[in-house]
Amino acid sequence: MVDYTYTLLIPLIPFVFFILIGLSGHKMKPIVSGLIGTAGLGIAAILSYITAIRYFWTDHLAESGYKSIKAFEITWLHLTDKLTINIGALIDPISVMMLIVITTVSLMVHIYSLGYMKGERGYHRFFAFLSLFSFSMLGLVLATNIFQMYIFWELVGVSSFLLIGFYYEKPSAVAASKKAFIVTRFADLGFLIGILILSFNTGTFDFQLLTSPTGPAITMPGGAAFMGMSVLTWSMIFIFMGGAGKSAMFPLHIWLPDAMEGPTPVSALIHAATMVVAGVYLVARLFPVYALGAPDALTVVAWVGGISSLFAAIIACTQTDIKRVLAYSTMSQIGYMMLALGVSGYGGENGLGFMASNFHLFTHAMFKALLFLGAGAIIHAVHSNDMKDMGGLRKYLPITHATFLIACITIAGIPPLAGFWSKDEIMVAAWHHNKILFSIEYLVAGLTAFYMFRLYFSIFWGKATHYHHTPHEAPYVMTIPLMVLAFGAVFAGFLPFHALVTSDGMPFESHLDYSIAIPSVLIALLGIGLATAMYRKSNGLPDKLAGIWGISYKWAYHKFYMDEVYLFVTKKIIFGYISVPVAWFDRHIVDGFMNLIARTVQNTSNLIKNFQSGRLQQYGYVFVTGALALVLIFVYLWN
Amino acid sequence: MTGSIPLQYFLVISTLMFFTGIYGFLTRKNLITMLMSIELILNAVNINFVAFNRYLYPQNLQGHFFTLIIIAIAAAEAAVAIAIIINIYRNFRSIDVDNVDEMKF
Amino acid sequence: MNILSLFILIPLLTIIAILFTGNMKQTRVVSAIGMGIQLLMSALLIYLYLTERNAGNTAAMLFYYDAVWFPTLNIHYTIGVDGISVAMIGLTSIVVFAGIFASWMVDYLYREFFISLILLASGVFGFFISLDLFTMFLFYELAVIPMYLLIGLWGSGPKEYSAMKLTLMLMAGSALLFVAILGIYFYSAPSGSQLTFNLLEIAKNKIPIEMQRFLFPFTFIGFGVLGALFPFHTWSPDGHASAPTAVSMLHAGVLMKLGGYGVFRVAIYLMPEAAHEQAWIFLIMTGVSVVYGAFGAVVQKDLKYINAYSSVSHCGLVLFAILMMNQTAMNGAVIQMISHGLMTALFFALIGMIYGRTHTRLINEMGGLMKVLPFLGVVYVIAGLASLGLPGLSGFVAEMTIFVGSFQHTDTFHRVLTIVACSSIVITAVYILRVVGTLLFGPIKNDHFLHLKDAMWFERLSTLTLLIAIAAIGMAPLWLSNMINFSLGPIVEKINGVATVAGLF
Amino acid sequence: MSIYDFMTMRHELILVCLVLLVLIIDLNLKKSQKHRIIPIAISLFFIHTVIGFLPAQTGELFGGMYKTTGLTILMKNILNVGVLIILFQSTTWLKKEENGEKISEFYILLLSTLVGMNFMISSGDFLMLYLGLELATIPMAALAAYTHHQSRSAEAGIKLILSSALSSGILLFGLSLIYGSTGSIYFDTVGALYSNAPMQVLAFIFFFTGMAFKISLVPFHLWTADVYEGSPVNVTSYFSVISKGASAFILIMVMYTVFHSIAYLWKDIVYLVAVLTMTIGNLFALRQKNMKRFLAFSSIAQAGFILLGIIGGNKIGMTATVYFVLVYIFSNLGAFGVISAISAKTGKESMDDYDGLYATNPKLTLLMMLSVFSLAGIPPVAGFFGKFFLFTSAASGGYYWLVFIAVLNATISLYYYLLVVKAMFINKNDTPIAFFKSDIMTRIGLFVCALGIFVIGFWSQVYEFIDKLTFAIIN
Amino acid sequence: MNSEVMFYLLAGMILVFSVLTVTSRKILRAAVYLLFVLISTAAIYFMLEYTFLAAVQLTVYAGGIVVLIIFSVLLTSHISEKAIMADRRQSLMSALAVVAGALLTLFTILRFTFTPSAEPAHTSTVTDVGNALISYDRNGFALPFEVISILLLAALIGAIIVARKEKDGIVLMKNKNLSK
Repeated sequence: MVDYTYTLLIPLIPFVFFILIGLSGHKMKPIVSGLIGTAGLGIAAILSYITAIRYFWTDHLAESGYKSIKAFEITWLHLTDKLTINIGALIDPISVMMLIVITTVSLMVHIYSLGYMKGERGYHRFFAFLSLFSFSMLGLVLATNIFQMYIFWELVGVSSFLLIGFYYEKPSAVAASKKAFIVTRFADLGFLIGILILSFNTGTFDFQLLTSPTGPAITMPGGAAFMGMSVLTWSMIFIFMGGAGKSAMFPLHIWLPDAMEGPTPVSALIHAATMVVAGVYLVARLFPVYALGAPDALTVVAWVGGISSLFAAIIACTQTDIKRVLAYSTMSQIGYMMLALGVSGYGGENGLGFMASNFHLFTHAMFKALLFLGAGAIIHAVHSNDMKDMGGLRKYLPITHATFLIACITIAGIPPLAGFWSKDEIMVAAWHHNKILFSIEYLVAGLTAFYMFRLYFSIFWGKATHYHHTPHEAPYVMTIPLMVLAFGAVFAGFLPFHALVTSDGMPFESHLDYSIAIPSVLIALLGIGLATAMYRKSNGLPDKLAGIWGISYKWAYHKFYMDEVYLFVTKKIIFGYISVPVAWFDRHIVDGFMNLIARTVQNTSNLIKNFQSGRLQQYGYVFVTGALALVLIFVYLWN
Repeated sequence: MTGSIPLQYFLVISTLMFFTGIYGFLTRKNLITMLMSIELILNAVNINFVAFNRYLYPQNLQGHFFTLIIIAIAAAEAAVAIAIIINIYRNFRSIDVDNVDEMKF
Repeated sequence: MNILSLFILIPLLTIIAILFTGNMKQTRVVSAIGMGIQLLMSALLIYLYLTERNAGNTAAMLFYYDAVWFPTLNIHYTIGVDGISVAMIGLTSIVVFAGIFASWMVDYLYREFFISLILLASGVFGFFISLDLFTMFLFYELAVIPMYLLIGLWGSGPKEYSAMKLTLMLMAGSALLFVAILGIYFYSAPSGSQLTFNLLEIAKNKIPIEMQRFLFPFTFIGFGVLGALFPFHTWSPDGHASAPTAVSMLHAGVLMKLGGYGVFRVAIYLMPEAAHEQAWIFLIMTGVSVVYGAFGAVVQKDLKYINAYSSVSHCGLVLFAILMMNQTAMNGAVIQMISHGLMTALFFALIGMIYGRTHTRLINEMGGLMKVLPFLGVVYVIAGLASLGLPGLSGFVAEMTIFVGSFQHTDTFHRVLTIVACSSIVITAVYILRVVGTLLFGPIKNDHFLHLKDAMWFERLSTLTLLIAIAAIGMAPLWLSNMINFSLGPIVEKINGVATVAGLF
Repeated sequence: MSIYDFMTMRHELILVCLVLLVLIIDLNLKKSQKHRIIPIAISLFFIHTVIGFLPAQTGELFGGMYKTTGLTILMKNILNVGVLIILFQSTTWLKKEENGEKISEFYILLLSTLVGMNFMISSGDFLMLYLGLELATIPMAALAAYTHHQSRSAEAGIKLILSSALSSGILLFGLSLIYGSTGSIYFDTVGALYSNAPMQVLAFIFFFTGMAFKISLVPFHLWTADVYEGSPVNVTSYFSVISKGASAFILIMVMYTVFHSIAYLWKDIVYLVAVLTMTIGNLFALRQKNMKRFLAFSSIAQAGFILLGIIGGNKIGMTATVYFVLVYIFSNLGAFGVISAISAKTGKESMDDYDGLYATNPKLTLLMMLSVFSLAGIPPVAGFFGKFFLFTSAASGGYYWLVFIAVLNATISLYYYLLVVKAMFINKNDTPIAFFKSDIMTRIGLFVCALGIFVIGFWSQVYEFIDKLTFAIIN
Repeated sequence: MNSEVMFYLLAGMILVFSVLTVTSRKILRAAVYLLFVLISTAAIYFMLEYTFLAAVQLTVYAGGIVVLIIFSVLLTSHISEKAIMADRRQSLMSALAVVAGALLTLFTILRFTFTPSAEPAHTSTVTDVGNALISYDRNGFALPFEVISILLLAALIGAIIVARKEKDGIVLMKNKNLSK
């Protein structure tokens, strides 16, 4: 077989560089640590490209269908005789695709931050954390068993905590990082419970065993074990809960908008391209179990995806902070991917949804990273996140303007660019599976086009606001990644995904279904037209429209008050009604009981104090009555 | 001489005398009268021993000698007790048992 | 002289050496050397133990040595180690070594301080190596008394009250234990043959079941009081809050492990039937103490109280796992004992160092220390992450082994309880991040913290020894879990073997 | 009765000669050099103790009235060692000027009480038991009232003499009934004939009250605190250690040999009394401020623990009791040594005066801490071993709940013992007792106690030696 | 016949006078009543043919101890002084205890059937007493006789040092409150 053990190096290099920069970073000049980090990622990127090329093309595995190859495995911890935690690398179409995505975006972000973070305090700490993040993300992707994935899952959570909280003097950043970590941690609890149930019933952690159709998971005797669903379905839902937390799906999405407190390259890397798609990757990795073993779980995935994308799209239309808009657009696009997975069947043609979701993941990573980096350049120039104090920047930032425009067109789903191809596949898959979901997605496509172009026009067009010092174009080190990503966003659409990444590894023929493609392009154009009308020239139309929608606008603007609900739950319930009473109970009742014992001993000793009254005759009296009492008890009363 | 009087009578006398002695010990307020009640108690016990010896086990003189020793010890005890009582009189100016209670609780 | 007896001899020699030292510097150096040798000895012991095991020696106890002490009552000075006690000795020597360096600046009656500290350590070492119930109990009580003097003399805050409370509650616990040991002794041998205190002999024959029902709660609660079992844990917050740094390090790090180790070695190993029968009561208690400790820690204001409550929660997890009575859960329990020992010791060391500088332990009064004390800040964050179970650090290894292990239990009641225990990882995250957030991150609240000096060399040495140990176990736990598993095999098989015969659970 | 037979009474004879010798020496000592008697008396007694340890002859004299076995000789030797230590510790106090003329009287009285105790231990019949008891109590009353210019000492004296008179009255009433019902006062015949008729049980209980008075078990303990507090420190230590130890030995000997037929009954009596004694002893000791009164109540509680040994009724029980009494003697003498050294130098006896003692005289504090820990039963000192074997013997009798109560009481006792440690180490005191160096004799006494507290525990031969000599209830 | 009358007379005297000793107001009168009690017990010994014992009783008890008591009474309080009586509660409680005790003991003792030993009676003349005093064997009482001498010696010395008056009064006063 083809030897892939070198793939072990891909996660290892960033880890080694993390240790290097972390320990001795403050000694060397900041730029040096930056370059080391970027070099590390460069080597990892080259290695993953080689792997991709070899896996997909040169080793021509296509004929017999792409098999998952276990490149490397060592036992890390010995649990029960059946269950052992191994650490290794699993090469398989989705993992190779993810390798490409992660290393490319991470490289671009590294190069971008060389310029963006110049002059920041803790420069080396930023690059150390970036390498740590890349290591944990690559480790997660290459996981051979579900427990290894859980290990790197936690590491990803921690590194996102560290990166969001990079500006640790800002209380809002600290709060955001804490919130992100706790919400994802709560989701990880679900993931852990899912793993426990799954491993208890199937007796293994290994993906290859779990996903093989004849394996213990899928052939597990079903039957409604609990509340109408089989044990396998419940474990799959719990595992999805873990994924939903990480990918900021509907109930657990509150941390994503606040995560924007972190530096923009971080948002570009983590909250656009890599970490948030971990949930999609998880479902994709366990897709055979979902599709064959637990179809109800799959419908849950689909509906959660659908609701999240609609919910996020509506909010995105009302936000004024450009990074928040992009955050909600990410959430909505991931909702797309989840829905695509949800509606997909297994094997060959009906695995279209699976292929579409991965295809969209690939393209989305490109243009969303581009959008974030562009927004970073804009903020870098204007020193403010708010849309209101921007306008008419196309004159000052030509390259950013061009690349930003390309990205907006792609995400809106206009034909020649990559966005159209992947979103169209999803629409087709949704159409075949479930009409309501298709209509939701159709509406969301329109909304996406609307809010992207609202964003575009209010930044680059609209009234020319005066700037106290003229915004200047970002330096080359920041614009090159923009251009590379723009290239990716344009040509990624032409990659024959249906031949590469499919649900069962067997490539299948797919053709453009015009009956769905045309209406989706129309709805996109409608959205763009509406946005140009309202925002191209600054006019009262947006405020008038906001007035019409009234309360629902206000609600959407305040993110449907979800934050307040969560705050209420955590602050009042967990703090107020559980921990405070527990602490009070412990300090007063349990501790009080111990002090009570001590006090009663003290009181009884005071009580019987006057036995010892000093009077001799009383001693004699006690003496005699004591003797007589003993006689009475032991002569007459004793049996 | 002893044929007609049963042993039990002697025991009754000695027990009553014994308990009168104890009553005296517990109620009399003067230390010396407490000493007298102790003499009563010891006397009661002597009667007991002598009665038992004479009535039940005349073949040896154990009860007789026990009484003898008790008398001697009572004498010694009285001597030391009175010495201490005189000492208390010097310190407390009175031999009332109730003001001999400095040490309590 | 058997290598194990050296573990008691070296501390005593150090104490004698301290008696002759002149000033504070010499005392510190002597005790550091003493405990350094102890650390090397424990490393040598682990190495020898592993080579012995690899050489195929499958005896239950290695380095076995037996000397008669009181022939009439058949009390022997028997010592021997298996995988578990070797691990615990390793933990103790690391924590003691770090403790010595964490109390480098003690100047009030320094000679007496180091003597009582090392006496405490020798008590703990003695406990872990002895196999005779009498000597075990002797070392157990020996470890309790220096504790009173250490907290009473060098503590802070309501030190007399908490010192007295701690000593009395631990002595009450050992009172329960005393009755149990006597009970075990008098039922240790079938009628006629010589009664014995030796653990291995007692394990050979069965203590009658009705006596077991009477003795098991006594033993479990007796050891549980020290292992912070739910209703009897109230000495731990006060005791740790008033204890000086090194003492709370040693106490939470090592002494609380005596409880867990004792439960495992005496309560479960000698009385398996009663253990199986009454496990569910204590499971509820320990399950409660895991969640209860975590919730308790969330609202505490004083750093040491937070750590004390977190120790209650982690030690509750240890007892919880032991009660599951299957090999993986017990393996996880031992690893958790070691990892929690290291982590709490590290936390208390850091808290001591921060208190030494800011002279306050209330987190709202402090803020933004990361900028001023970068080394301590980074180490604190790493310790926090280890405590909430970040993979790559020892907390994760222990917790995952326990959760997977206890989830393998065939009965749903146990699995539901495991899920309740799992929920503790979220609450742990809440209070750890709350502390890290308010203490280290955010703006500096009170400006005269600006010119605080960062960690001196001895503080770095003390924290780094612990950190390296935590990371080592976190990164490569296989050698440790195999070592423990090898000795656990026969024990668990005896425990479960018996149960199936008795047809319970 | 050849001369050779007399050698079996060697202990008592030498002691009597000692008493007479001291009396004669005192006669021809001028008033100014009265204190010269101290070294002479101590060396004489030291010789006596050494001779005591030489291998002795055992047997019966006077037709069973005087019996010595290996065990009784061991008990006498233990008491001798205890008295020797007390003599060493009492030198500073005796040299004070107000005891100028009556030093030798102190020795005469002390040694005559010891004669009494020896006779009591080796008594073969109730007459000798009673005689030894009185000989042990009456001179003690005089000793209690020794410092007659202090009103407290006189009060202690009177309380002791009158309470002991009452208790011996009741004891005699019991003995008379025993004599009446069995016809003899010799232990062997009484033991053989004793049954559980109501009157005989009544007689036994009256006898038990007499003995309980001496060991100060609860319903009969009220005199203890006042007498201990009133009398001078060295007399108090003599009370708490020697007279209590001797009566514990006698109680267990008599109960095992004479009243073995009603063992099932007196075990329950002992159970009830033990629980009462431990609990009330501890409850009272919690609040004490005066050190002598504090140790009085602690000795009451320890008497409760001694009963646990007796209740076992088997060989381990007796060994444990004798061993515990030995350990109890050393730990108590350690504590009393410190108190007597301090009160002889400064006259201070309250616990508050002991605050911050560690700062000024560390050695005394360490000894006090050792003896207090030994009383509380904490390793590594001998008290732990003493308590452990005592409770093992009670558990061997199946009394688990009693052991549990006893162990809980031990924990409460640890509280007030730690109060002393707290006072000495932790409490701040701006006027602590200044550093002082007591004379060579007292320091030897203190050192011997410290050595004893450690050695008796770890050196297992002590326990084994005792175990060879003891015996279970003969039934 | 007349011995029975004599016995009842003596028993009555003992009981009456002992109650009077315990309850009479004047201490000196109580001492005299005690003297009568002791003399009647001696008479009982005569009745039981223990002549030696009766003689000893008369000399030691009646002669020695009562005289000592009377002396101490005179020393410590002038003749006419009235002894203060215990308060009602204390005397009531003690009376209650004593009566209950007496009944209990009497009830127990009288229910016991005493079995006289079969051996022939032994005359208790003074020679027998003398022989028993110095004989070493089974029923001999040589040892107690010797030990009682030590007791008397010790009691003598004890009484002297306690009761001795310090020659120079100063020493007494100075140390009086030393230990207060």
